[in-house]
Amino acid sequence: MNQISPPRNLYFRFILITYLEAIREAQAKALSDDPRVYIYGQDIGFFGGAFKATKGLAQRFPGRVIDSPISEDAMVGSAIGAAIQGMRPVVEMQFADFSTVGFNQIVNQAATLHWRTGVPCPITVRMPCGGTTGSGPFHSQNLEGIYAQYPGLVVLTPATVEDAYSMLLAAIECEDPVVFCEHKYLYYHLKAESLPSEALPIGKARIARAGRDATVVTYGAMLHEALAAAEELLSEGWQIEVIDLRSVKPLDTDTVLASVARTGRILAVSETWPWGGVTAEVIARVASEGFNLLDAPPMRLNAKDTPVPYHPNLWGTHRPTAKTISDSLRSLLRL
Amino acid sequence: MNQISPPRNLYFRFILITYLEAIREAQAKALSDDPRVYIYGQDIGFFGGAFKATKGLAQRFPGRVIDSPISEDAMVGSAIGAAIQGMRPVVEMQFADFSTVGFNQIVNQAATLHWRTGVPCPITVRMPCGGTTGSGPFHSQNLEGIYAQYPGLVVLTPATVEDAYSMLLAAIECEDPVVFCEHKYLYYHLKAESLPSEALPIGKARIARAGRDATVVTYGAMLHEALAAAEELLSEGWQIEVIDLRSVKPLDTDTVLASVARTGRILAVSETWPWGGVTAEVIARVASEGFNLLDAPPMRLNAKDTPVPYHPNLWGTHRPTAKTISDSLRSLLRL
Amino acid sequence: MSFTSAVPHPASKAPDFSETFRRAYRWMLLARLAEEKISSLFRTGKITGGVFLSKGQEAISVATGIALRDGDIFAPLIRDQAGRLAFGESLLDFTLTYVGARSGPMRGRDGNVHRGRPREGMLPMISHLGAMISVVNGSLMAHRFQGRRGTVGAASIGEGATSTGSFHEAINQAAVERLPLILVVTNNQYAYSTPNSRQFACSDLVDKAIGYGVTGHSVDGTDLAECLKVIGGAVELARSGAGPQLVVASSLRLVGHGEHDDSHYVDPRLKDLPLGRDCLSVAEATILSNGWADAVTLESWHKDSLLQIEEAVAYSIREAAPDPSREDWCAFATKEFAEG
Amino acid sequence: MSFTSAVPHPASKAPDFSETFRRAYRWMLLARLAEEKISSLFRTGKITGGVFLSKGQEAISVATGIALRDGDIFAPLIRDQAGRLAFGESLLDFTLTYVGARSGPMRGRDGNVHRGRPREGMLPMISHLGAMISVVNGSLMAHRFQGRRGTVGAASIGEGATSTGSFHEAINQAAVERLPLILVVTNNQYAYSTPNSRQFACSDLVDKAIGYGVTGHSVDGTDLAECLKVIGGAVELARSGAGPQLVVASSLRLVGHGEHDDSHYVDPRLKDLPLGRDCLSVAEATILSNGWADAVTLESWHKDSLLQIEEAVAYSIREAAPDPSREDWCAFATKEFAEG
Ligand SMILES: Cc1ncc(C[n+]2csc(CCOP(=O)(O)OP(=O)(O)O)c2C)c(N)n1
Ligand SMILES: Cc1ncc(C[n+]2csc(CCOP(=O)(O)OP(=O)(O)O)c2C)c(N)n1
Ligand SMILES: [Mg+2]
Ligand SMILES: [Mg+2]
Repeated sequence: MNQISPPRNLYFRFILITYLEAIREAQAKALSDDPRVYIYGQDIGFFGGAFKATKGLAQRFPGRVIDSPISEDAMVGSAIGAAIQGMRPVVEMQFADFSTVGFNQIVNQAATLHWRTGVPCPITVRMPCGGTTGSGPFHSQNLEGIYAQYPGLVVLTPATVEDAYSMLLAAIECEDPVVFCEHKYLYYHLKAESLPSEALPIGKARIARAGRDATVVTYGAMLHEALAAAEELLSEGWQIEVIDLRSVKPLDTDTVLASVARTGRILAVSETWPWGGVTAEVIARVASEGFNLLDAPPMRLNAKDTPVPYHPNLWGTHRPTAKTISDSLRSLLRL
Repeated sequence: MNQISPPRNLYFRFILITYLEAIREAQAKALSDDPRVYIYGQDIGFFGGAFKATKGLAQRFPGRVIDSPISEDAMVGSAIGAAIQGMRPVVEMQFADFSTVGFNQIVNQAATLHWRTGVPCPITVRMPCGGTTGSGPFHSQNLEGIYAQYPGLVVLTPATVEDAYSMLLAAIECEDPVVFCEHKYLYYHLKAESLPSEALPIGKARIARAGRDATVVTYGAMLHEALAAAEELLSEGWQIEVIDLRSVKPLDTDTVLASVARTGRILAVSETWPWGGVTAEVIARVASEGFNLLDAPPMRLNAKDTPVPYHPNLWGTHRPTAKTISDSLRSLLRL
Repeated sequence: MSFTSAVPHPASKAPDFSETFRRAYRWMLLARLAEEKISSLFRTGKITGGVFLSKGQEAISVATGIALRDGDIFAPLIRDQAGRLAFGESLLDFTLTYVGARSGPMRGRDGNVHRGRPREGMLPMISHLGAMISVVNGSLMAHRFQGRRGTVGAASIGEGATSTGSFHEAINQAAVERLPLILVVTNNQYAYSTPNSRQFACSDLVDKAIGYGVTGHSVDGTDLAECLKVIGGAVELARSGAGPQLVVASSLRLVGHGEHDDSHYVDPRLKDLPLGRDCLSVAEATILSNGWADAVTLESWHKDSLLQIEEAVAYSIREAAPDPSREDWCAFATKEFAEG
Repeated sequence: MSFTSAVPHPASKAPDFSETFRRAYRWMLLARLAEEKISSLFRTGKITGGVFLSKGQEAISVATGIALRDGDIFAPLIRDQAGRLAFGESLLDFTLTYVGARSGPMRGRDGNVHRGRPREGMLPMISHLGAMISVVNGSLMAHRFQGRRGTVGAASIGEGATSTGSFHEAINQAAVERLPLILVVTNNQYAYSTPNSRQFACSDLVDKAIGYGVTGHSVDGTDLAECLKVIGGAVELARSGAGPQLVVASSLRLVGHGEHDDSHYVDPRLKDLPLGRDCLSVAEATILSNGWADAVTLESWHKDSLLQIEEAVAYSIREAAPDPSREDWCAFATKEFAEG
């Protein structure tokens, strides 16, 4: 589907909407519903963005979808100023990996503004993140665990077409600065029949699959690997519960603990590096707040502790997959 | 003590060496022992640095202690190039907080070079970190939990005068890029009678105080709060073991697990923000690798989830202290 | 913003130059004396944290602040006390923040020069040099979206901050968007201890203007009359749609980098150069020689300023310090997001 | 570095211009044909990941690479195939990296244009634009510490990268340290889809030179003779101690940003301008008109290049792909640091 379908079409059952189109539609809706919204980033105007996430929007909303120079620091800094003056800026990083050069404005200017002054900083920084084959060390990173450490930042990691749409709308409405981690691997792989009219609020996790033998807690592209693993283990007689965190900051500890209370076992899975990050935070919370719910040691599965490799052979081993997740689950269930 | 004491003086029992002087002496030793070493940073030359960590060195080692422009990205980038060409650069950030504008060169250029090309990147980035009264949100940060997430970076957090000296020498000798988190609060507060001639290697933790009832795992300035808390609890009949991690990446899980095997209880303490970071990693490792050693839920104590406050009243509550650590220990021991 | 009462409000009709000059001088005087007061409080241990003074830069700063109007944006830096007052910051914001009072604009959460009132156009600086300029750009982009015409934004930095990537990205962004940005660079010869020779290699920082496609202006920062004309002119150019204006003002930092610093590293010969003059004395001389006020009047302004300062300080030190138990310790504007 | 055999080694005595021109042309030809080969492999799905071609920029790139010597530093970017070859990168490094062979310099860990041999002075670019320039600076600082005289370092970037803070910090750093840096900016009119009008507002990027206090040069990037003179001259200036040299070369990107991109956004009128010429055809014409070689010779060079390319590709595709089980999965040089 190459052009934007006018919203009504989206509800025709025969049109499938991708995760990427959901992000485009969410921006289209925000632009048409809220005059405070504008989008700023490299190549997002006439060209429609490196991934076409803004295709057609510059034409539909003249002057509100703006090409920026290659200046990530100034891109974010200017969004902060505009937000203070009442706008709702959406900044597109061409790749999450490049946010490291806009890092300071995000973590020290946007994140601290409200706490320092009482004035909110409602900006949304869209970060196309995650691994895809052949993308290599600098076009594959997942930085949610970096940004989530900073007080004041909301960090969202949508794993479904529906969440890509509704969570982006929620991010733009949110009074706080949001790091929106949209996963490139899901851009074309995921399709849905329609876009939702309502959704869970920011900060609520979702039980993506119910089960009673063990809980997998994950987010982003790994949700789908985890669901495949759960399916595989079903054939072995195991019922695996899979939780989609949706938001890693705030993190929905209650939903996770309630699940562990039922299953007694937890595996936290992320696509990124093993030191710290989401899996460490999840396991640390469960271990300290839900220790007595655990029938077995909690487990973690992350990517390997190297940059993301370019070659598909290496990449396929670097990140967790349905196979390594089901292997981990088997040993977790044996414990 | 304002001038550098020639090394031999350092061994006179009546001269006390501060943590800051240990850092200066380590740099002096590295400069005199190794012609590949040079130091680069803002105001570090004739002026001797914002904290005087290089006082006198420019005079003693002409042309090797160099004032840089206010360009953190270029400071780190140039160090990487010099390291490739066989030098051993030491970069001083004026405050750790400002490393966010040199961030990309550290996490994407220095950290990945060896893995990508097989050529090591032996640079040391000195980061004066941590809270001191009245320093506020942008002169107090602890970023070890941010840098430790990136593959390829060694992250050191010396907590004693001896470690400030020997670990900085080890950092400069190390083939890998090192983020050296020297704690500003300890600069003047800590004194030792002499500098060590040998030390534990990078990656080994140290039992700072032996005990049998509970283990506190911490690092940096919090070590001293933890030791004070342990002392306080002794008067209540509790023997608390205190582990100084020294290095947060690599992280010495074995020493931590061995201690927990003895005590059955663990409290991880950090001075920084609660989401993720060192305490999450420590607790997640202990929970997954040492689950059966635990007699009680593991505990964490971190700073509050806001920027570091300026006012002493707020700052004193934002970070853990001996008092809040002993309170946490009491509840841990009750569990 | 609400002005302090010290100085008569600008007449609605364009004020004549001597009137503007007098107002500017009085803000400079108030700033100088207020900073001297804070400095003495610092020396007696009554101020926690850093104290950064403007001495020698009041003329540049005031000329910037006084050229701005309600609705404009101002991003002051660490040596902008005079400009802050002229833009409309109350003396109480200054004293309450330095003592860390809960009732100050930063509520003790942030201190000294980090104060601001974003909604009123006064941006609260973060420490990272160069980082505020793009925030001004964005504010001006917002005004453009909102159809608010005629507003401008001024950002103040030192020559050292021109070495930051943020400075470069921001001025280029302003040029590409043709924003009404006035970027005032005060070249006070040092960045902390670092002399210009270690900071940049061009013969004059104003030579950067052409490389960005913006208008460049140079001004003697010790001469208030010049500052009012040049910076005022740059602001008018920006207001009239001429795009970004880069103003490079020369001066000498007549104090330490902060009050903890004796600045022994400053080359004494610089003090004898014209740029080593104290802009306050120069302004005073201008007033007297032009007969814009007599010695008696100056004396009364001096007294009046001291009174206001005493009042502000006396009030501020009685104000309550922040109380940790009354803090919500939540960095989010959306309180439901608070954890633990 | 070891040169491929295709082109005669530079004579130890200074080669005359026609000889240099012929060598340069042959590297350009080899680069063009090698890239066309990779492009066709990409279109038949034999290359994973991105493919970025130099078409239209070979003259600028080769003039940079050929002016460098052993011991010099080169930080090529995504459109520097010709310069890489001229500097001494073997064609196998190119083909092995594009197919991701384990035996290539990047061992399948990184791909396509991200290859390099740091110890031999060929820096492996990271993606973040502008980030390599300060790495060249540091290499040159090292040479100064080590007393290695007469070496220079060249960094290549596009006009879009001039908007990055890294570019600014690095060129200023080079100027302050007066390093023998040659910074070659290829203004090919677009940064991905972004035209210059959205990237910068100065009338000519070379106007940035004065603001940094470095020497500026402009050159028609479609004319190899000009490129050899101007870039070669800049390199000699840097070598002789004249400090950093900023070269701005104009050209047009004659391919997509990457092979995935049809560049429909390119203004067709640009193709008719002189800067829209294909530098390879221009160079060929120069050779023929000057009688530096005849059509038969050109034809033989063409054949010879194709042979080398076939050989390199045939060899490379037979090479083993990386094997995850043979990887140590450790990012540290100090292997004891590896965890779990
Ligand atoms: C990115 C960054 N690096 C370092 C610092 C530390 N620092 C604070 S002020 C200062 C010197 C600033 O000099 P200049 O810009 O000339 O302003 P001046 O103090 O002379 O008014 C430095 C290096 C900082 N605040 N931000
Ligand atoms: C800091 C950063 N931001 C964004 C990108 C994504 N990106 C890759 S190439 C490119 C365009 C580069 O244009 P230019 O510098 O003119 O070089 P050209 O492609 O024209 O040779 C962009 C935006 C990047 N690599 N680095
Ligand atoms: Mg200065
Ligand atoms: Mg270009």
